[in-house]
Amino acid sequence: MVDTPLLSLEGVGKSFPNGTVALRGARLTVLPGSVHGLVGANGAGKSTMIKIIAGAHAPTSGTVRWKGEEVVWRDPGAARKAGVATIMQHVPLAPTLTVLENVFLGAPGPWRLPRARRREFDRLLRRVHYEIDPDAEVADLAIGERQMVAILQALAIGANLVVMDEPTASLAEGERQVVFDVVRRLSAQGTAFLYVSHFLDEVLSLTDRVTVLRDGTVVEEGPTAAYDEDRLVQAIVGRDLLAAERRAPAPVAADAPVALAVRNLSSPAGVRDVSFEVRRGEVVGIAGLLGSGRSEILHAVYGADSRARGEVLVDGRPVRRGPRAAVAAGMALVPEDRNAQGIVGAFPIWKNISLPDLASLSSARALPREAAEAERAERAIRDLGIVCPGPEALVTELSGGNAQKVVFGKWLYGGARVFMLDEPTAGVDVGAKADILDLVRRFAAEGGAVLVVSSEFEEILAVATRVLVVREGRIVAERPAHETSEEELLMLANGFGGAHDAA
Amino acid sequence: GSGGDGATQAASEKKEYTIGVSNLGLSFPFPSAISKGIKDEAAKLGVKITELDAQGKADKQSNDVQDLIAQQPDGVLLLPVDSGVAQGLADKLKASNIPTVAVASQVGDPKTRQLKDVYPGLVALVTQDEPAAGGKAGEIAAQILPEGGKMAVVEGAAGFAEVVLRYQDFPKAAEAKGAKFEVVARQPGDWVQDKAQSACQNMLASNPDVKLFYAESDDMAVGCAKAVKSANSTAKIVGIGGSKLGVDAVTSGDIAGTVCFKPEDLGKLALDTLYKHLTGEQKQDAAFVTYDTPAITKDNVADCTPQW
Amino acid sequence: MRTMPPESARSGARHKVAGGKTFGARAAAALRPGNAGVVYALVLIVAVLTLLSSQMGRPSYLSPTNVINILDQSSLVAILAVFTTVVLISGNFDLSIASVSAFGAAMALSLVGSLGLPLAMAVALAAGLVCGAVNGLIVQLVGINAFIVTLGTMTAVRGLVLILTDGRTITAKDPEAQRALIALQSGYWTVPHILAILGVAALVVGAAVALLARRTGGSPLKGAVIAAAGLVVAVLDPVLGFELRLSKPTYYLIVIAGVTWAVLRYTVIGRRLYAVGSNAEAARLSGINVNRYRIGAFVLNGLGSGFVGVLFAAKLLAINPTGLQGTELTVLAAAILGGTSLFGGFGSVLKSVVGALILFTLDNGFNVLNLGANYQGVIVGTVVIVAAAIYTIAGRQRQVRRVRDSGAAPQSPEESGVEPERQESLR
Amino acid sequence: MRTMPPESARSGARHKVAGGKTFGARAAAALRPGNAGVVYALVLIVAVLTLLSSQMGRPSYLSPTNVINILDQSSLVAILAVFTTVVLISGNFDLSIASVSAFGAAMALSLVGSLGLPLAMAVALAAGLVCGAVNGLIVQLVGINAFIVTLGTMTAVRGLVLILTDGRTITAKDPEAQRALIALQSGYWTVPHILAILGVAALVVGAAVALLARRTGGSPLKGAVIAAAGLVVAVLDPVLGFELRLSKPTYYLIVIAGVTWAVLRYTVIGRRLYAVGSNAEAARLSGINVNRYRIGAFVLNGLGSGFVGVLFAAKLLAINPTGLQGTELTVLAAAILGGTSLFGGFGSVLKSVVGALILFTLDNGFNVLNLGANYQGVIVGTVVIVAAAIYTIAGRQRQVRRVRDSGAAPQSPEESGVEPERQESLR
Ligand SMILES: Nc1ncnc2c1ncn2[C@@H]1O[C@H](COP(=O)(O)OP(=O)(O)OP(=O)(O)O)[C@@H](O)[C@H]1O
Ligand SMILES: Nc1ncnc2c1ncn2[C@@H]1O[C@H](COP(=O)(O)OP(=O)(O)OP(=O)(O)O)[C@@H](O)[C@H]1O
Ligand SMILES: [Mg+2]
Ligand SMILES: [Mg+2]
Repeated sequence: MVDTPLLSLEGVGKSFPNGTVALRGARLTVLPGSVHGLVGANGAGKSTMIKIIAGAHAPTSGTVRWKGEEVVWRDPGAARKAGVATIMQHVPLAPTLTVLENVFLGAPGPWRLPRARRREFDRLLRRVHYEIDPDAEVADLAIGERQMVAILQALAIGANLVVMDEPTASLAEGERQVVFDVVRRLSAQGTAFLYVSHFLDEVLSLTDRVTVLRDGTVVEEGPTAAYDEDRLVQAIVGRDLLAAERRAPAPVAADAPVALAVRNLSSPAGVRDVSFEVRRGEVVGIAGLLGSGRSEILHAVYGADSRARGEVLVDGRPVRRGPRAAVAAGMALVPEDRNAQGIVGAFPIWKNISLPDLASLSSARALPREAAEAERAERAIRDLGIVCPGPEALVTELSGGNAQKVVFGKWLYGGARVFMLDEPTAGVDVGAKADILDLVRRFAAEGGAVLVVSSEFEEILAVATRVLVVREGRIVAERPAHETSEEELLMLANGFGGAHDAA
Repeated sequence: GSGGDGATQAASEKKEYTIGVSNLGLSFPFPSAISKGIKDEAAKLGVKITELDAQGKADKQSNDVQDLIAQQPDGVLLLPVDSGVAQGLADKLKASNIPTVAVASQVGDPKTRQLKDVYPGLVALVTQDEPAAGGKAGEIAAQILPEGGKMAVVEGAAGFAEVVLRYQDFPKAAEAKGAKFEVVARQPGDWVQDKAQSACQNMLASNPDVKLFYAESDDMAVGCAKAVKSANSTAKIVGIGGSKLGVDAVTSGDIAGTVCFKPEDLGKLALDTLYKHLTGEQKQDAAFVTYDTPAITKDNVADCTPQW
Repeated sequence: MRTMPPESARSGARHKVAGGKTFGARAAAALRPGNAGVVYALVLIVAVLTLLSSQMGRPSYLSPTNVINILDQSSLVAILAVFTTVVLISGNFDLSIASVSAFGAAMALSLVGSLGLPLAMAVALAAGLVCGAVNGLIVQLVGINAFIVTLGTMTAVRGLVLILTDGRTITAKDPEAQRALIALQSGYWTVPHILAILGVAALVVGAAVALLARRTGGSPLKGAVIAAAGLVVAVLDPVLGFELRLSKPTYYLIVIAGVTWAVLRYTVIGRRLYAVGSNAEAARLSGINVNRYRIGAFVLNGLGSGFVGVLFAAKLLAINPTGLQGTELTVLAAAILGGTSLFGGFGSVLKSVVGALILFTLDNGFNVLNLGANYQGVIVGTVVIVAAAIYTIAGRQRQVRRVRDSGAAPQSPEESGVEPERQESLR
Repeated sequence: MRTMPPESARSGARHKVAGGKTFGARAAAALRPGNAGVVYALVLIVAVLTLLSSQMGRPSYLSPTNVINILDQSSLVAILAVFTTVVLISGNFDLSIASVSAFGAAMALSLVGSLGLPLAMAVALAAGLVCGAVNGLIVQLVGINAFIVTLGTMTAVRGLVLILTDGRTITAKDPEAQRALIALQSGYWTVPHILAILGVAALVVGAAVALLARRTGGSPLKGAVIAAAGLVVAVLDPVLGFELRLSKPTYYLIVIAGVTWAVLRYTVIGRRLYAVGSNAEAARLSGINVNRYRIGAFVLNGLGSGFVGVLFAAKLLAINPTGLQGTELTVLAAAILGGTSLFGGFGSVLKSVVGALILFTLDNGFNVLNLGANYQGVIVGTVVIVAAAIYTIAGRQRQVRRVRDSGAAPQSPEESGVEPERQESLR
């Protein structure tokens, strides 16, 4: 029995109505009780493969075998019933229902909320060492918390195979660890996992076997032990990557002009009396736990939160509140929830990219010059390596990481001087992540000021010159990047130590 | 007229007339019954009818008239949705030299134009005399409540000319017969039974001592009767219109009386008027043509065969 | 500021924490203006009308007769609003209800003489069901926008009514049939000693809850409170001696709204319906048959419209081709006043009933106060907007308060689930 | 089964740029059933009506008079549909247009005698503007659902009409005023030698396009084609000698729809409006003032409704308190038939105009065919649904076909790869 794979895909192909061919003769074998890694660049076809496994897409060709038998899932319910639980990349939850109800969304039984479910939920939380209000409405949760709800939902049904599509992309360290623990514990008990991630260290430490997808085909497959990070990167991007690793920049000269000054900023959304400055050429990282208020600080600075009070100056000039004024003053925001806040789904790539800077791409600032827009879009596609059929592709048809690059591309060419990046590399593949971090450094080198929020402390340390640690909406510590470590940042974010240097 | 065979033979010798009808709304029972009267008569006379339905919308009627003019009928029967709008339509028809008879509602602003002062250019206005019918309802009221008393009015939907016309002569007529009514409430029943039932229920709740309800249509009178019954009130109800519902209710004693309108006769009369004008049998110019609308109570209910 | 779901979308549940809020706290949450805004709006309107009517020397506005009247007058529209709320929750939209009701009424009236009431009623219900199924199948399986489909069926079914009635009023002529229809709808049922009944019911329920709680190791407090309240009410009965006297349609409404509410609130069908409306894709991925629930909602709405049509037929004993025209907008207004979202996934049938009550209370108030017809439109329109504004704004203040509350009590690391030892093991 | 944006979403621009599709390919794309479905539906309906009317021995359906009449009859509703489309694109909803139009008409009619037409018209437009602004401010700043707000203003403004008219018809009594009103709306303008005019216009535009393209280094082919077509048409004029004879409202419609289309299609305003409707939060964070665009759409709609109200006043020379009631549903039906999304971000004003033409073609067809009133409702309802179904399904098939066409041209990662040298040139 151990020899029959739990799940196997053979010669699976998938093409989309818009003409994209996402998978070509792909194969995959997941053994019972194993943790199987699936990696690949943005747009390689990972999510598409997972949707086929989950019964959400029908493959255009090829076969799927489940426990040795060929299956055709009629709908996702059929896959669930058979024992495949899937956490999709774009966390599909019902926003108007509570956490508890979302976790047991497909649960059978005649009653909506039996007491037993509540107890089951408590047991589940205890099992995974996580805490969340079961009666909170999902619409009110931050994106990371939603991700956790989706994970709980998949765990709750007690499946033979749990498929996770970038479960940790929007999680902070604490939650990430929760996920690792769960995967380890359950796989020890016999549950198999298919694990997609752009964090190669996760893949290396967590998985037994790994499959590498490139451009819709499987390029490599083997035991994880046979790989190290470099080999994996090589397999994913098909070339050697210049060290994306830590290259902590030196601190900026103290007399560099202040590009962004924030004074006594507070907002009802949870920002409490925040003051800081960012000099030209500086990359300031903001570290903190999930829900600590990092995103809220960026929104308050940007003026997107109209209830925020305080002073924001760019190049010494006060900025009126509101995103319009912020954009005019040269600020740019890459928000964390790209679907809800970053992209206009109905627009093709080129219209998305030109949106913030449309006036300057227009004759008389009123009539958009489509040729110039298209040119800019093509430039962004080249510069950022966006995988797409062309600038006319709708952003909703892009893979997650490529959509993120489009959001990034919106601000690249419009003369922004203060960049505020909220999880800019969430869901971005290793190659592109290195490119984006390079870009960030270059903004700074060319005299821009950058504020980066990231749940990956490693990433913050790799790119930032200085780190602000946020807790409960306050800046509780400040560290030059080259003098601190991930461990210290984590302690500070959790409220330990560093009492002597309150901001 | 002559027998069916004779008419067809006559038609083959004479010109076959095509007459356009712009009806205000064929899904409303009253105009629908007028339409039936017109069609029955047309079959007898051998006249071809092109009937358009304005669905109760003045703007659609304006389009319908445009379409009629494009088809160049020999004459038009116009059942106005709105008297004011109809003025412009009558002008257009006249400009196209199409003889036109207005049916059921007057043409021209009722505020400034008397009912019998027919809009120039029309062949005739064929209608019941609404104010006079209201007066007849007043007489019924005086007859059943000679000493008068408190009274409530259930009006039609706000904005219809009939709301004013059907009330206007009611008090005068009642007073002429010696009964003086004091109006303590006036609320819209929007011409429908249901809303009228609610309105009467509510007016009774605030004025339990109302003696008389005057409902501006039989449907509303019937609804009002239900409210009166369920509130155990002794109030009397007078309607207007002579519809099937109304006449049944008079027979059963639910409402005290109504005024008998005869839409089918009206339709027949209208077509005859136009036909005679066209054949030259009786040329008319801005004539006012009407028919008798008798007051109906339980005593003479047999005199009114409901036509709608 | 992240994209907020509509205010109304943030219902009661979210104030409870994992610890399990007490019964009292939950009740208090349900009574907050942000949650129960439509109820407060109704209370406000009634208060104003009561004041005005006493000032104008009219009989008491809140007299039993008048209250019974308002309930009676609003019951049919409120029943329609209940079913429409179900369709809205499922994420669709139905403009055809008034036409379908008129069709049902026309069917019932034209058949009751020959077939008798039960069969005629069955045919009317079947007609409603078919209309609902047609809506549902076209919307879900062909995938056309519900607005345009139900606008189409609204017109088409109205056309059927016209054909069936041939442009005239249909009445139930047969006296036997008339009597049957009247019995269905007209008159009042009186429940004597309503306090005693409610009290005893509460006592029983309370005892059951307490016993259950003890068995499952929970606190029996909640059950005890319910039982005690029941006892007090029951004891008061001989003193107060209330009796409940309501029209038959009011009872129909109570039963329909009660059952629908309970199904939505307590059964898995309810959860799935909300899920389907809230995020159809998420529901589908969880193995819920989205089409079945959405088509089911349409079918239920059609059936309900057919039933209301029969009640209308019984109430009026006649229907004309334009009967009930425009009622769909009143019904939708009631549901939306009740806080139901037009985007699906959110709404409460009970609040929709309250929304209907608001609209009919206004009409009733105008009649009682004898306000001129010319001014009613302006007042209704203004009141509708103000009522919606009141609880939109109330809801928003609640939110701001919530942030301040949580700000005052920051979480300690222990509470937030990351224990110090575990931290060591973090990468 | 992921929720697809309506077909119309995929209109215009996407086949153009970067890939450098040719002019012809673009035209072909615009003519696909999935994009131009509503146009095909109209053509089909006209074809059926023409066939039927010739078979029934009625006057030719496509006679110039009848075509001119249909255009005239639909023009006012089509103008309303244009502005409503703008509101729908912005992500809102307006039920109050018919009431506002009636209000504008009542204003114009009651003031034209004393103030003269220009001033009365200005007042009517201002009234419309205020109504639109009230809608917009309440919806955007208080944050109440647009459906309930505009249902409220629909009722309230209708109430104002009632007060203004005191429940009666208002007419323009003053003969001078009447003449002015008639001049505004009634009658036809004839444009002689329409082919010559169009041809010369195309020649000029084509030349300009070609010159511009050469200056920017593009291919002048497209301009040359346009210019050549213009030349051919102009040369044909003396032979064919068409003249364009349309009613004044038709010209108003052409100008309004044309200008609105051009603004939406070619200006920054249009682009931003679509962005606001499609994803308000993303638009806001991109520096677009969402409230300004959404309120602006309401204000424009109010203004447009006021203008149409004046045209109605001029057309009917009278307005009664219930005038135009229910027109809002016709207008919305036109817009949605034209493929405009109820959820914002998609829609084309030209297709909405075609949607209006479909509805009025049906009405006119019934009149010309003298079809019994009883059957019209059923037919209209069915046709509306079938029309919507035709192009929903056509759009779906087109998509499938495209896959087959292009499935064979996958991109390799090398092509799209990030080349190090290129990155240097960023910013
Ligand atoms: N619904 C869709 N319609 C059209 N094309 C699609 C659709 N979904 C995905 N694609 C395309 O299929 C390809 C593979 O996408 P997929 O989402 O599987 O990538 P991925 O490997 O998960 O990437 P990421 O790491 O960015 O999530 C991409 O080129 C994407 O643009
Ligand atoms: N729309 C909202 N309504 C209510 N509370 C909110 C809302 N958005 C965020 N919060 C709360 O505000 C706090 C700060 O959230 P924020 O998103 O700024 O955190 P963060 O540090 O950026 O975390 P994340 O990693 O999730 O982005 C959290 O407790 C969050 O739950
Ligand atoms: Mg993916
Ligand atoms: Mg965040």
